[in-house]
Amino acid sequence: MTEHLHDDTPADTDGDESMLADGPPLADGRNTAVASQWQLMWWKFRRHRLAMAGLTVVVILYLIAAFAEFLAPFDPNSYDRKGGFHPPQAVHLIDRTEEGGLTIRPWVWETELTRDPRTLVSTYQATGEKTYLRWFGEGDSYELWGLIPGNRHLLTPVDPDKRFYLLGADRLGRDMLSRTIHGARLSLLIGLIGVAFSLVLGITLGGLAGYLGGWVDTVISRSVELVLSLPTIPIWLALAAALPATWSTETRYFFITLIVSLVGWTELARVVRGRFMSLKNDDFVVAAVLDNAPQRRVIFRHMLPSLTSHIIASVTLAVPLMILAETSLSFLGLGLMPPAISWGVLLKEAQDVRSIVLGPWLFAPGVAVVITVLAFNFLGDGLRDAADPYN
Amino acid sequence: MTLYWKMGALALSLGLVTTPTWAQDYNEAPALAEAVKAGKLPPVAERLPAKPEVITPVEQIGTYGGTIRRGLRGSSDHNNILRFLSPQGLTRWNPDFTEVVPNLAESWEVSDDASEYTFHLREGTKWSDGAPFTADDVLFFVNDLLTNADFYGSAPPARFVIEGQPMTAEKIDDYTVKLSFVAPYGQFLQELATPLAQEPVLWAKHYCSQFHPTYNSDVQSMVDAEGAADWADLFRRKCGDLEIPARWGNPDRPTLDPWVATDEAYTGDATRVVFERNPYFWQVDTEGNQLPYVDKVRWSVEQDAESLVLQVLAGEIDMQARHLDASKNIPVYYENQERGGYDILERLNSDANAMGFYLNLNEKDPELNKVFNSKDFRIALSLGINRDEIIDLVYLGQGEPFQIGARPGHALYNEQLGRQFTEYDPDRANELLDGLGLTERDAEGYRLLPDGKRLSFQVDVIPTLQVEWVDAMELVNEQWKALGIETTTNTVERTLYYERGDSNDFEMQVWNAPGGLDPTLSPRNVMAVHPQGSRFALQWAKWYLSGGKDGMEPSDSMKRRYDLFAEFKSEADLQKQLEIFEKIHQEAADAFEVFGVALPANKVGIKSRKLKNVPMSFPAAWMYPDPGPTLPQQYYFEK
Amino acid sequence: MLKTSVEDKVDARGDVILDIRDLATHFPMRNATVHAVDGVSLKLRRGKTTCVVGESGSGKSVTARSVLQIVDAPGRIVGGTIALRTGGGEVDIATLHPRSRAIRAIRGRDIAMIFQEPMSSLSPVHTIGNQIIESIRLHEKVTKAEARARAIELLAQVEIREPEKAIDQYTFEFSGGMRQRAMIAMALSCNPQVLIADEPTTALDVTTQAEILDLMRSLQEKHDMAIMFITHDMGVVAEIADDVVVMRHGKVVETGEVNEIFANPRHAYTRRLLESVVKLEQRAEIKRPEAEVLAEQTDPILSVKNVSVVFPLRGPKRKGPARGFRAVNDVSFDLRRGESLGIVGESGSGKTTLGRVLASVLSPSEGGIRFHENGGAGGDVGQLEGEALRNYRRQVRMVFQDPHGSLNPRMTVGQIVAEPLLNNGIARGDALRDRVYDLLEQVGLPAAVAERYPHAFSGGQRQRICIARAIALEPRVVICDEATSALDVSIRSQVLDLLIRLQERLDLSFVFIAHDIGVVRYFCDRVAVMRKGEIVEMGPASQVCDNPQHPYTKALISAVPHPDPTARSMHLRHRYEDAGVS
Amino acid sequence: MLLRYFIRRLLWMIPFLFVVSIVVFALIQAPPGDFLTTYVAKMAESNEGIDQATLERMREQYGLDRSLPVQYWKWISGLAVGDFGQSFEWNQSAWSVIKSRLPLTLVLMLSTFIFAWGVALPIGIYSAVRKYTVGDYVVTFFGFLGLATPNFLLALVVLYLGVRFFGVHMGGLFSDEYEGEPWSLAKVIDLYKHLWIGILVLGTAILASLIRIMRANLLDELSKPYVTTARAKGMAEWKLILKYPVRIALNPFISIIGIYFPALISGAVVTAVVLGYPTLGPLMLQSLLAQDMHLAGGILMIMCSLTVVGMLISDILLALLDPRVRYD
Repeated sequence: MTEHLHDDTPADTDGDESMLADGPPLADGRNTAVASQWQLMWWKFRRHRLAMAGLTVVVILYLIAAFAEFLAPFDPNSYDRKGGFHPPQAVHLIDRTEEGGLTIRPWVWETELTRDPRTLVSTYQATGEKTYLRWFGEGDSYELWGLIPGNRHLLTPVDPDKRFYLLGADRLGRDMLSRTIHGARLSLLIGLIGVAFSLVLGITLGGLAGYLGGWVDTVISRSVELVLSLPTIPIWLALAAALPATWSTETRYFFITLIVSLVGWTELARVVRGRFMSLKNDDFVVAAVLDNAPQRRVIFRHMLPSLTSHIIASVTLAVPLMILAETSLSFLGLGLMPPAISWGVLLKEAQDVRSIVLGPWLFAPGVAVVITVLAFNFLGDGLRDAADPYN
Repeated sequence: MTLYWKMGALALSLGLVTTPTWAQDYNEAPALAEAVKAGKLPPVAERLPAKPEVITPVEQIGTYGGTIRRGLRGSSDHNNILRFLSPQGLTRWNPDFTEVVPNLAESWEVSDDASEYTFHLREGTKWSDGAPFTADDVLFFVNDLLTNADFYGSAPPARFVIEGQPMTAEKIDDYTVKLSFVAPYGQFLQELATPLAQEPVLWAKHYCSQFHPTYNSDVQSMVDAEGAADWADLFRRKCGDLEIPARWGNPDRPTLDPWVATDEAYTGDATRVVFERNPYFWQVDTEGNQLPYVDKVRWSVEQDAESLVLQVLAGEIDMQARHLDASKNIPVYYENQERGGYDILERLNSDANAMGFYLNLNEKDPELNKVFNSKDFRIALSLGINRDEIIDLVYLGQGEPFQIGARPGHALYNEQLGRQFTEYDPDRANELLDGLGLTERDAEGYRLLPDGKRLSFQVDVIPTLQVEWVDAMELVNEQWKALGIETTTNTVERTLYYERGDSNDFEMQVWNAPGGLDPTLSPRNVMAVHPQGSRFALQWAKWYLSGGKDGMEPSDSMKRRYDLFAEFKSEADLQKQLEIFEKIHQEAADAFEVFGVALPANKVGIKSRKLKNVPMSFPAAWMYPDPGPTLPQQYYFEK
Repeated sequence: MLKTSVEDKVDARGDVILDIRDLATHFPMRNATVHAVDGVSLKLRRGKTTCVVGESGSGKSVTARSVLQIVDAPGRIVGGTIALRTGGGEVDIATLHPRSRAIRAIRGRDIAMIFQEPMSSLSPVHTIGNQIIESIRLHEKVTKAEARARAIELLAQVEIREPEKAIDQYTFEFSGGMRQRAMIAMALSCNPQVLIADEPTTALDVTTQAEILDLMRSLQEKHDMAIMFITHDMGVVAEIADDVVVMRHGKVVETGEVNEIFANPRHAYTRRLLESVVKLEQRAEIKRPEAEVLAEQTDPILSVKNVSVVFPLRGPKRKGPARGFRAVNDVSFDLRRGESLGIVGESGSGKTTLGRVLASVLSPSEGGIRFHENGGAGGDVGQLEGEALRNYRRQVRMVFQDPHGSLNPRMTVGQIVAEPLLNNGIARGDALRDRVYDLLEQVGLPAAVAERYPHAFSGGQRQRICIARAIALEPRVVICDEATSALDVSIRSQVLDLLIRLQERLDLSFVFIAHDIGVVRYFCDRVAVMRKGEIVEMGPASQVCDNPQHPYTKALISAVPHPDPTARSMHLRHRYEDAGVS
Repeated sequence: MLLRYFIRRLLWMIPFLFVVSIVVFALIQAPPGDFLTTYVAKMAESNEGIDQATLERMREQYGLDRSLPVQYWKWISGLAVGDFGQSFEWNQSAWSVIKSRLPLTLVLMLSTFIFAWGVALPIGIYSAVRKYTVGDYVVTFFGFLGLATPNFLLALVVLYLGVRFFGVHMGGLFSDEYEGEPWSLAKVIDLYKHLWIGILVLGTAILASLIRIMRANLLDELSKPYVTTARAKGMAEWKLILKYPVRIALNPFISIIGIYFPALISGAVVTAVVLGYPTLGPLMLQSLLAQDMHLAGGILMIMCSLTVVGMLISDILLALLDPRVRYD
């Protein structure tokens, strides 16, 4: 049925060949006739509401990760001797002035720690004083991206010796909000870098297998099958355990990412191989060959652009897997380790009964993981639906 | 609660026996009484020794029945079982960890030079299968295993070797055996009370000899049938050894423990471990009731420690401290005490410190080596630690600043060793560092070594062992940064931690510091004598253990300590032993090789409110494998 | 709506079984509503065949589906009536809910339907029998055994051999014709009074089409059914229709009895449609006479000698031709300069494979092809490499069957046409742009289209773009693989005329691969007929088309329906025994 | 036909498992040190030093002093005749450690499979047939929520809630009264009283993907002409959807069983650790960490074999379900 309908759309059922259709005129005046692949995808994608929401969240998340130093109120490693397990505080935006009027300035109630010497339970009671906050104030100094020194934060206490905890504090009185924000950087990066590795592996191997076929295909396909049949956790375990301890945190991070990317590449390789296989027999590719296009051009100008949208979709769906993989590795004690801050590390620290009972807010990174994974999945779903705007 | 540990008390403990006046009038568990009635078991009087050891219950006479529920963690948790079944050695610790009391040996005599020990076994003591326990069993260990190169290779257990010569045994009669050494061995009775010297009474000759080629010429066929590597492997599979899980894996192995393995023994495939009462157990209470009171001990097998915490909260653990004593859990326990229906026990920490810092004095890098070996540098590091802050945050306010040494109150407590340089004085620390010539600083404010490199080193921490260390290191890194010293935490898996030690490939490592209550048993922090434990100078320890062939030559001070230690070991007189050890401590205090954060707070344990006769406070140590020495066989469930 | 005299007559006779009046079926889309069927009225008579004819997008298929209320979402009937007059009285189908029990009772029992794609219209994972038995038991209370017996009988009725065996077979074990027979058997299972056939023979070869049409006719007689036959092929209409309904843009432009429509079309569109069909019945007028071309006896530009293509044995798991399948078997011919050589054959005859060999997409397994570029001996095409191969590909170009698939959807038309020029270093910069514009104009497209993407064009326009790409390098030979099959008939002749004009201007030689005899007759000077990989007959187009010698060619030619209802000849066609039941 | 296919697939497993064994062996050997290093580490924690001579003796006893190819050969030649070698840690044969955990592992896997597939199937169908409705969005969202929540987190929280609200620790697989008892109906019920958490945690993790696969495939099939054919026959909508498109969309749904098997095994490791299940996962984890070579290798081999068998099963199911595969 659809094909009949579809034939209705691009004009001409007329036999009148001289008439040139302008593509279907769209309500908002867009002209599909001169719309490139990406425009068409975007138009199609935009209709997918969940995917749009996903995209928005993902963009926000990466912005947060990029500007973590600025957005976090405190240095994620700065601790507060009197702030262990401080519960989350609400920020009040409106304050009563001394004259009794109202002004707009953020503040939180100041609290005081009392610890039961026997049960060691910490309780925080409001002292009745207010800790005033200000926007873009000076606080802990940092180097944004290791380059730009600064000490401005989005929201800081006016008195630099005071603290406030929007998402509560961990056992060392470290601000969970700051830690979650900083954790985003490593966790989201691990997704990206991991995917980059998978992509290189997946596209190279999948592409070789699909394009060359023959024994190359056989070898690569069999290897992919082999890797697919291995349970991933043991592989991670063994590989992570094999990382020399002498490596710096950065090197470890890099290799953990590499290990994590082992999740994704096989799937990508399969996708790419399949697409290459079918594409290389597509008429327009054959036409390009007959146009005497060099092999490089056939692959990069004709075949790859048809793949990119699908690859992007697959990649988007692979990112959350990597983020989850990182948390799993951390849980097993084989991923990143403190003092590195990733969501996995933070969750590992919260993975005990004590945190559930005394500090449920320590699971904030878990919420962040859930949101991220959801957002990526919805985004990926939308991308996949929009990946082929010509069907 | 303060603990006084006095060496001299040992002498008083000799020959401590209480004989009940109504000796032949014994009671037994109902199930056993029925078995006796059914003719499956001999009467209780025949099962007990002629003079069973009489145990005075902690609170009151108990009643029979019930199962104590505990939890095991995955693999390598065999000591969980050992600690509860208690080390049934020739001697044992009294519940206060202050003296050695008779156990399987009801009395003993020590030769004047402390090289010969004559033990009198309890006559009529039976293995758990009913076979008599005699001097032959002790001889079986000494003659057939200790000196058997197939079994121990060239390295028999160090606790039975003096000056390279293993202990010898002589059977005086069935119930008397003399153990002799080539040189004085003043520590022997205490060693026997630890969990690491139970071999003399571990193996029932009548059972285990079938796996020994001396007694069974056809042992090879059994080796083959079992798939074992050799007879020693087979022997260990069937009869166990110290420190291996197989000790608790064979229900057929006769033991002298209060509970014995059932078909649900501790094997790799166990999903639960159940031990049931030993009908031949050789202790009774003051009313002549055969111990243990409790029918069974059951361990669930968990992988994750948090499962055990949850079981505590659900009231499904009756008595346990192992895996549960992280200080972070204390508030959780208190919050859920009513729900779980348990009491929280206090376990006196025997460690010298909650967190010991071990700078590698054998550092490979010559520049760092020079710095590390400077006492002022170590003093500066110690002064640069804000101990109060760490105690407050990481240890929830528990503990007091301390270095690594015998705990206050101990006979060997040395104020200087324990307290020097514990104050937070960054200014003085900086002065000291300046004094070392480390005055050049880089752009970030870190001091430079003479060769121009930043004064920076890694601190290895095993996060899985004590999470608190990682947290504390976070603070310490910041605090030392203020001294212009860059340290980074290197969280490593424990195997790697040891590998780095073995290859002398580390700068500083963190470990706990045993020996707070048992400094003579765990002298590794004051002397480089332990090849894995003396982490501040492993190469010295290697040198020491290899007689100077291996490792690195130690400092003069350390050599003096080695000499003193040799003196100590051969000294029979307890008071003199103590004096010698005080000298060792003083030498260590002056050298100031290791330092720590705080005297560790006491640990906690959990016991069901229904479980009685459990002391609410007892020491926690490996050498005193708690709660074993508090005698779980006299715990009972209130009806 | 024109109310013709025919209709009045029909009404008067009272044998109208289905009366559609002012039917409107709309597809509300996001931005607009597509009026797929826009006020259609037509009548079906008992025992008669009504052909609904129109080009793609005319709404004929939606009309058919509206009758059964099986229009795909979001389409729905928004107006009009569909009166079904059965023995029990009259029902207005248009008012029934698409999921109601009432409409379900009508579907399959009163009105049955068959579809274009017999492969995809039957479930691949259920046996034929399962699907037929299900049809029977949906409407009649019979036991499984009875239904099975009926199904076997039905299969026998539709002339499927060994129906007892066939009933337990799956569709993929059947050939295309057999599948359509099974489909018909299923449609007939409850003796429907109306049969709607939506392009049932379009996907089939002409000989098979002839058989299916025969079958339908005989079944219609037997069951006295009304048949609504949807097609775009005027030849088929002429062959089978009693009444004809011509549709365009969702509206009926003309209705009438078949002879009237063909003899005396009143609407301009009908006329144009018929003209373009009739036009293809003979050699193109703009072409030089065949004899003249043949007489020239020019040198061959391509000589094909004993070419065979064997697809190697593949692993048993993979899809692909059977082991050692000879797709092309010992084929030899010469292509002369300036001539158009047609290659005809039914599906599976190897003609496409041969085309691919000529275009150097595939290498021949045996034999050789020589390209006489400048009259010289030329090299063996299969062995060409490097620059020689590049040169060959510059000189011998290809136009593909599917104008959708052969244009890269991600490139603009300008880029697509520029591609061969760029790759062969012919032009760049402004010169390239001018050349592209020139080429587009040559194929009748304004230069402005260069900015657009292929998806903005209709099939005919796309094929023009393909042609522009093919001639961009000023080749000597163009291989057209079914280049007009996917196009509507009215556009078909326009594209062919374009090719003819280009041939004249550029001195091209064509290898024209087609299954459609009409197109070949119109366009080609010589024709080769292929069957099972071999050329069975070759000769001047007029001779092969009008006076075939080989029995297979005879069968093939005689099975082609002619757009002349007065000379229905298909039932008299020549049957080629060896052709088997295809 | 089917039998030959089956045999061919079975034969193919042999070289495959051989390659797997090499990979597995390499993986186990990859971390630095060996079992004895870990052993020394453990000994040191209990204050016990171990001297070089003892180490050498043990190394020899365990055959760890041989070259890697020799060790591999010893292991693989044993495996070939069903001898899994010895567990260094437990001083017992590796198989005896594995064998009691294998059935429970299978029970967990199969139950999870039945749960996940059983839930995903109707939801996937619903979500495809009612695409872009509120219901579709809701089930999709909750499906993804399950995917997005790390298993270990979910497991711990569920366990805690059990203690908090029911006062019972729901970890492990059996209540005390059934542990070590012979199998009975009551014991099976007791097993599932515990197992449901694991099934839930593991199941929800793959539910989203399964729903998505079912939904996508069914959407494809729903637009196929044979659906229209069935509709034109007068079949009721749900009946025809279930008989035709669902049946065909089941093929990819079945064929991913093979692919999800390894994922399930991996997920089961982490979850079983938290839930304290006596399955192979935790054992593998601890043996890998302890570098108990034969035990870890044996478990890994079994897990890989399981995935291969899973693929085989899914292929056979596919062949049973889809005549096209059978006849190909």
